[in-house]
Amino acid sequence: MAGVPGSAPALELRGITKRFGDLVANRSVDFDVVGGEVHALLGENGAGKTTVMRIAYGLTHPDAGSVLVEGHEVAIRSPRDAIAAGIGMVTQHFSLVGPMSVAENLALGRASGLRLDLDAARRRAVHAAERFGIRVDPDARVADLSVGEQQRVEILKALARDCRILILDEPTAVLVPAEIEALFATLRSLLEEGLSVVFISHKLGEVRAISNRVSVLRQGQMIGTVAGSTDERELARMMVGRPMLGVERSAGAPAPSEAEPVLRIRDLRVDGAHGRPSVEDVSLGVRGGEILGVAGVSGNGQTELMAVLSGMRRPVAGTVSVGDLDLTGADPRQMTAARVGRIPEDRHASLIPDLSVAYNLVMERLDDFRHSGRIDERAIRAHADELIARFDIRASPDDRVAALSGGNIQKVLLARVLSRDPRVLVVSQPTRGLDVGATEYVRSQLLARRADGAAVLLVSEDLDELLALADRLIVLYEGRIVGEMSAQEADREQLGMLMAGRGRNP
Amino acid sequence: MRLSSISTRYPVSPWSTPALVLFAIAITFVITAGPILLAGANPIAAYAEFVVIPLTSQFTLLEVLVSATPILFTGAAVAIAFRAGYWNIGAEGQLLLGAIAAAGVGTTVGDLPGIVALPAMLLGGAIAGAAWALLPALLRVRFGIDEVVTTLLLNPVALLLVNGLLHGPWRDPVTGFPESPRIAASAEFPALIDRSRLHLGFVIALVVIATAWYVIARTPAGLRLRAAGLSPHGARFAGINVSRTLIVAALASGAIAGLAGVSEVAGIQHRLTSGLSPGYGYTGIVVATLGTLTMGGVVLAALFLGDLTVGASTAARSLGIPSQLGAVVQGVLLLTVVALLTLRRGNSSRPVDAGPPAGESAEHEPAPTEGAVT
Amino acid sequence: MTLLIDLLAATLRNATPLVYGTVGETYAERGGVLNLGIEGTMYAGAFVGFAAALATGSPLLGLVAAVGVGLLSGAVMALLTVTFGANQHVSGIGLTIGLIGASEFANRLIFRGGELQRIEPMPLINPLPDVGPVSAVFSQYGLTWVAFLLVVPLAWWVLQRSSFGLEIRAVGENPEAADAAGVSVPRTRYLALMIGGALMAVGGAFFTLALLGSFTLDIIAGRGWVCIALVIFGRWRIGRGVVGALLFSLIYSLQFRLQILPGFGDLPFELLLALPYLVVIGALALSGRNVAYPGAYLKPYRRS
Amino acid sequence: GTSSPSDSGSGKVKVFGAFATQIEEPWDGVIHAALEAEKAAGRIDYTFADDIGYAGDMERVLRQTSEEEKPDIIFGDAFGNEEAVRAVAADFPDIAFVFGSGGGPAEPNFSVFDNWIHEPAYLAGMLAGGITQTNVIGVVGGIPVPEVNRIVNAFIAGAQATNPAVEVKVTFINSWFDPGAAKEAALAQVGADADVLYAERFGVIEAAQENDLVAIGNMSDQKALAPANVVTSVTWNMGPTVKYVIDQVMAGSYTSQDLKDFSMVGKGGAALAEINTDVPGGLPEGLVADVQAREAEIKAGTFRVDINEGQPPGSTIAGG
Ligand SMILES: Nc1ncnc2c1ncn2[C@@H]1O[C@H](COP(=O)(O)OP(=O)(O)OP(=O)(O)O)[C@@H](O)[C@H]1O
Ligand SMILES: Nc1ncnc2c1ncn2[C@@H]1O[C@H](COP(=O)(O)OP(=O)(O)OP(=O)(O)O)[C@@H](O)[C@H]1O
Ligand SMILES: [Mg+2]
Ligand SMILES: [Mg+2]
Repeated sequence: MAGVPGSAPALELRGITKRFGDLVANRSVDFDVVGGEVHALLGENGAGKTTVMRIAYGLTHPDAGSVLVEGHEVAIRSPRDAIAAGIGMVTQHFSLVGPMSVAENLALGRASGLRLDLDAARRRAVHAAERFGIRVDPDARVADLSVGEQQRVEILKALARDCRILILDEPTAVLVPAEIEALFATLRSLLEEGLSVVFISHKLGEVRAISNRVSVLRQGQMIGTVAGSTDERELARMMVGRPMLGVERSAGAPAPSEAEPVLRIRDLRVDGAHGRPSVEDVSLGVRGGEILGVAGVSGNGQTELMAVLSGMRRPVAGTVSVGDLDLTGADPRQMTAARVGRIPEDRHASLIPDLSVAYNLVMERLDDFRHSGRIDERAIRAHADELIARFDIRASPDDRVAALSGGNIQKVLLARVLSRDPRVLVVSQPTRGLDVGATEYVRSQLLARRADGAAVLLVSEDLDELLALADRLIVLYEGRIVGEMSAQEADREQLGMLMAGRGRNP
Repeated sequence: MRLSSISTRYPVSPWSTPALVLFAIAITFVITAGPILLAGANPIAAYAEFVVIPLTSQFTLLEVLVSATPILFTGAAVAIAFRAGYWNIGAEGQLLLGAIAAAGVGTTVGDLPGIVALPAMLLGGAIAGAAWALLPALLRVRFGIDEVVTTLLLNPVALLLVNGLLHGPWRDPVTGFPESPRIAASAEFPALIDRSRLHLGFVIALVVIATAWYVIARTPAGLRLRAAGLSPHGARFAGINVSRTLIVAALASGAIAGLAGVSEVAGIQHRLTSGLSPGYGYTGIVVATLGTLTMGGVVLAALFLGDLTVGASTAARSLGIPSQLGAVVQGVLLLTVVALLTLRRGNSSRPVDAGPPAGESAEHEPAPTEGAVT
Repeated sequence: MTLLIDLLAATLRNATPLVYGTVGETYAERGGVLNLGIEGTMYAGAFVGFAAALATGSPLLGLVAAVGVGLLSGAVMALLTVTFGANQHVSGIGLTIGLIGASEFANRLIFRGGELQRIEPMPLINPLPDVGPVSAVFSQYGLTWVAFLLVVPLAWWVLQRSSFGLEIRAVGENPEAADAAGVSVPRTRYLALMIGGALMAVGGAFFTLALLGSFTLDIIAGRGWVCIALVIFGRWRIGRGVVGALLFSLIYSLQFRLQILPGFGDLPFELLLALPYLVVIGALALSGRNVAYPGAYLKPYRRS
Repeated sequence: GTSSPSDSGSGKVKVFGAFATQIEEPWDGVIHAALEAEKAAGRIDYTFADDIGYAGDMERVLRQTSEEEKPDIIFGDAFGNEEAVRAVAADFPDIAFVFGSGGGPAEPNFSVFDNWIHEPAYLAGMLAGGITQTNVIGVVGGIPVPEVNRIVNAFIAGAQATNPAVEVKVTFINSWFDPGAAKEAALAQVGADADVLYAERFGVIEAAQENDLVAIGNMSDQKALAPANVVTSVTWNMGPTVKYVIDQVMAGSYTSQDLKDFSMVGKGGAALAEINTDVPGGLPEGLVADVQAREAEIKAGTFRVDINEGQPPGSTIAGG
């Protein structure tokens, strides 16, 4: 254990309780982190990790409990107080102002006098970037940056404030391995200077790699604190209360390579911001019974590729077809009609969060639930009951989707898509932010579709996921396919190089 | 375990809407007592005049319904558009266009019987109102241009159109006053009750509202409209043609606002006048919001504002309070109600998304670049 | 030539209240709040400014009073939309109804419907040296000079170049982010709305204190709504909003002059009158899509 | 139909005012002022409702008042509410309805009046024609309705009588208020060389003052607004009308009639306000005498000012 024995922890939370209505998000949670250590916080989706740390940072107000910094109780009414107390936080959802430059984002809230010295802010950004080894362009508009770059800006923003306690809420969710390594390297050097880090993640490997101690939350309650070196199975058991199973593609039975692809994309080109193409010259085919994995750092054209395949965006050039059907420029309705199932990365935005689970489940096919001109409520309900049971959605048909946890929202989307028995499945980041149990479930469903003969295109930034599920992999870099390989022969290092734009597959 | 907590995730506050409205009325009375005292009147008596007295005689009760009639239409019109996420601030102009059409049809139908004249007028008014709503709707879905501005700016243009007609071709040849000639007798809405001003328009308004309720709550089209309003992106993703839904909602909204114009011309004025609407279109926004965008709420809110309208003029007259107090009370009441309505959902951190119109509805627009993290 | 000079002078003069209103509304909206209370705020500014000037004999004190009522109006709007998180459309319309009603109510109580009262209005001033007939363009009210030489550059500087302006823009774009960065979202929005309200009220007071020296009913006559349009026309940029105000004012001023030219009298001038509105709509249509709204436009913000 | 004040107990006539606009609007303001004067004189009990508007509320207010308050007389303006007012009047024959109206009286109880101030407008026109040095005069009016048109036409006729070469530019601002627009319309006329301005609406005198020109007020004596610039005003006085009707009702001899004459110069219902010779540029020799001579002729009935209710020539509609 790091830190000076006997001295007070850098940050200590005592008896934090937080209720949302009758839901107890945190139940008398105690937590502390000492100088120079990384203390990881683990837990399933909805366990209360984010909530407790938002309380420490003043973004949420607790119903009970206190926050101590260096042993002294401090009143944290707002992030301003937290910042003054030396606490910095990188929130799970970005807290950046999109239309503003990186420098402006860094200057925000650091007012000293009325004048805004943007040059100084720019210099500070460059200086901080050098000091922490995080490369960013201070004049870039945040909205134009990739998600990974935005994450770097977030971290820089917290570090540039010279905080002594840094809370990182799932900071690696959008980073590639190399970036994660860089982040860890930065953290390690800062730890030596006495920084304390609270690290929230679902990725057990990372947690073990960086943490001195690990605490586990389950349903708002602190289950226990163990050493950072604790075995992954043990950590998982603490989180879910049961041992974890591995879901993997059964190595056998890949689709016959001579079969005709079901989903075929030729010379696809999609325009991005600033008129330069986001996707260029992309051609690929996915056969029935095959999972084609798309690897790449976010912001390299995956979003646009998904948008085209979802029918949300029209390509500038190229063709998309399923079987004999030309789907170039098809809209969502035509895609669905062609039995293309779509599960995009932004699941909140792809549902109607303020409508019920039951309605969301039939939203793509309302006309099938029409009875003499009106909505057939009874049929919709029966349909919902059936899917809720079949896909293990923890909700009732009348719940608003907005009130569900991330994993259950993903299951709603999954149920809506899979219940229609799609012939092609396009999926992006299907398990991002999900807990172990939900991740397992989603992956097994994808494999089941593969077994049923569907053509699956799987976009993911999680290499483990791609290697576990895909039969074949392609790598996208700056909108182009820079590598293709079968999953068996893929090796991480080579993939990492390709994703970073180094080396081209012959 | 988690299931049980999910279904009651949103804390239900002890404040029901009626309790809040009553509380708002009480606060309004406290705030406006000062001005009433300044005007030398007794606040309690004034409030009785405002709210209670109109409900105590058959004559005033019917007048409350008369006052409610136009804002039943415009309230419903605005509510439908808002439900679809289309911020139609142009009900005023659409109403005027409906009135123009009603006068146009009503003065030309001549000897045709009412059974022909009335439907022709209603149809004409609805089409005219919808036509006036079309341009902003097209600009919105084609170019992503904010309909708040375009619909708002078309209101004065519609009034100028009315004035142009009344100062030009439609000026009453008999009086020379800028009013159109009278519409044919067969084109007038009959009174519902003898010797009262309550006319057919009131019933039509209720029928329109009942229909709107049915469509929104019970039909696939209504569900699509709601979905488009709640989450345009999610709706489009599910294959709903959001642009078309918006245009249809805008046209329906315009048509209903147009009917308000027909109702005023055929039921009250019997001619086109430039003063026939003292801002019914804007009041429609108030009605729709007080009614929380539901059709039942619209009915209640319109009746309540009708009550206040009748009450304000009674109070001004019998207590000698300046008539502008009515506006003060309406304004303050509106503000206290919207403020207190926010208490209904406890302190939920995810308020109803009243996001900007912008281009989300446009086909094939770029996906958002931020916030992709879960 | 004289027509042109006269027209330019009129354009600056008639743009003045629009400039105050547009800049004020820009502040509110950049902070994330659509303030439809502008029409009422301008009206109240006109009335209170006049009443105070009449009572004290000083238009300057009238102006101070107008600023006061504008600050108050902005604070009420903030109370509703920031503290309570109430619907912004309705709050604004309610504020407008209430403020116009209250102004007219007070007008009745104070003046009892008697003869129109008048104050000595602020004079026209021309600080520039006389350069012949063109000088007439620069013979303007002090409030016009202040608007173009002080308020517009200062408002632009504060919004784009000061840390306070950065905070306003941040709370209007992404209040979560601003909050997490230690910016008080409510405080910033209150200030933006109050500054905006003060400017709107000055725009209204321009009519009573400078242009007319008297208060009459309906004195704002919808110009607040025009400002709402101009803000969006200007895409929430102060400079572009001011250009919009000048353009609108140019057409507005032009039509008065065109129609008294011989031969124009028989045209249906409603058409010409509708022109400023149609031009704004047309310009919006031409400027095409991608109107970038402030990210948090119309959205209340509350921590959990 | 007749009514007598006996039932009101106090011996005073019970009068109600029903105004479509607020009483701050000059037209209704004149009626209200006359009734206030009678009230101050102790002859009537007077209450009123204003800002009733044109959207149908007039009928309710009148019915409700007639039913509940049972006034002896209701004064008001019927413009824009003509049908409703007449319908109510027909249902309450015992109440004297005396309304500003473009139509005729109706048996038994509906009397009409109007602001027949074309005569002083003619006289003001004579003054303006004589004063102008540029031979351009400006008139800014509200809305070209018959009431306004005939005033403006008479003004033009007067101007032409003293100055055959005069050009009169007429702008209507298309609103009863909006003094900002009225002033801008006047400034545009000044820009087109007008040096005398007739202010049918508020906002015009201010333009004259700012440019050191001559202005003519309307409706009431508006000299106080700009003492150095207002040469005179075309005034309307409802006193004679109101007094006549009250006397009739008191005497129990009220009948419906057109009260037009009581709003004309002959009976003191219209007048040219005192002429202010101390205006910029002064007045030409003999002009005042000419005007006063014509005024005497009008009073004596030997000169008739033509009534022309068509939209004035060369006029335009403008404003905000
Ligand atoms: N603002 C809120 N209102 C109501 N309930 C909330 C709110 N924020 C969080 N919750 C609930 O509190 C519980 C804890 O949520 P929290 O976000 O802290 O979980 P988490 O452990 O961070 O999950 P994840 O791994 O998905 O990020 C969840 O059940 C969530 O639904
Ligand atoms: N106002 C609210 N009322 C109820 N539950 C809420 C509220 N706000 C958030 N939640 C719940 O809190 C949890 C955490 O919210 P958050 O916005 O972080 O989404 P999330 O669960 O992390 O979603 P995702 O998995 O997509 O990242 C979710 O389960 C969400 O449904
Ligand atoms: Mg979390
Ligand atoms: Mg999450």
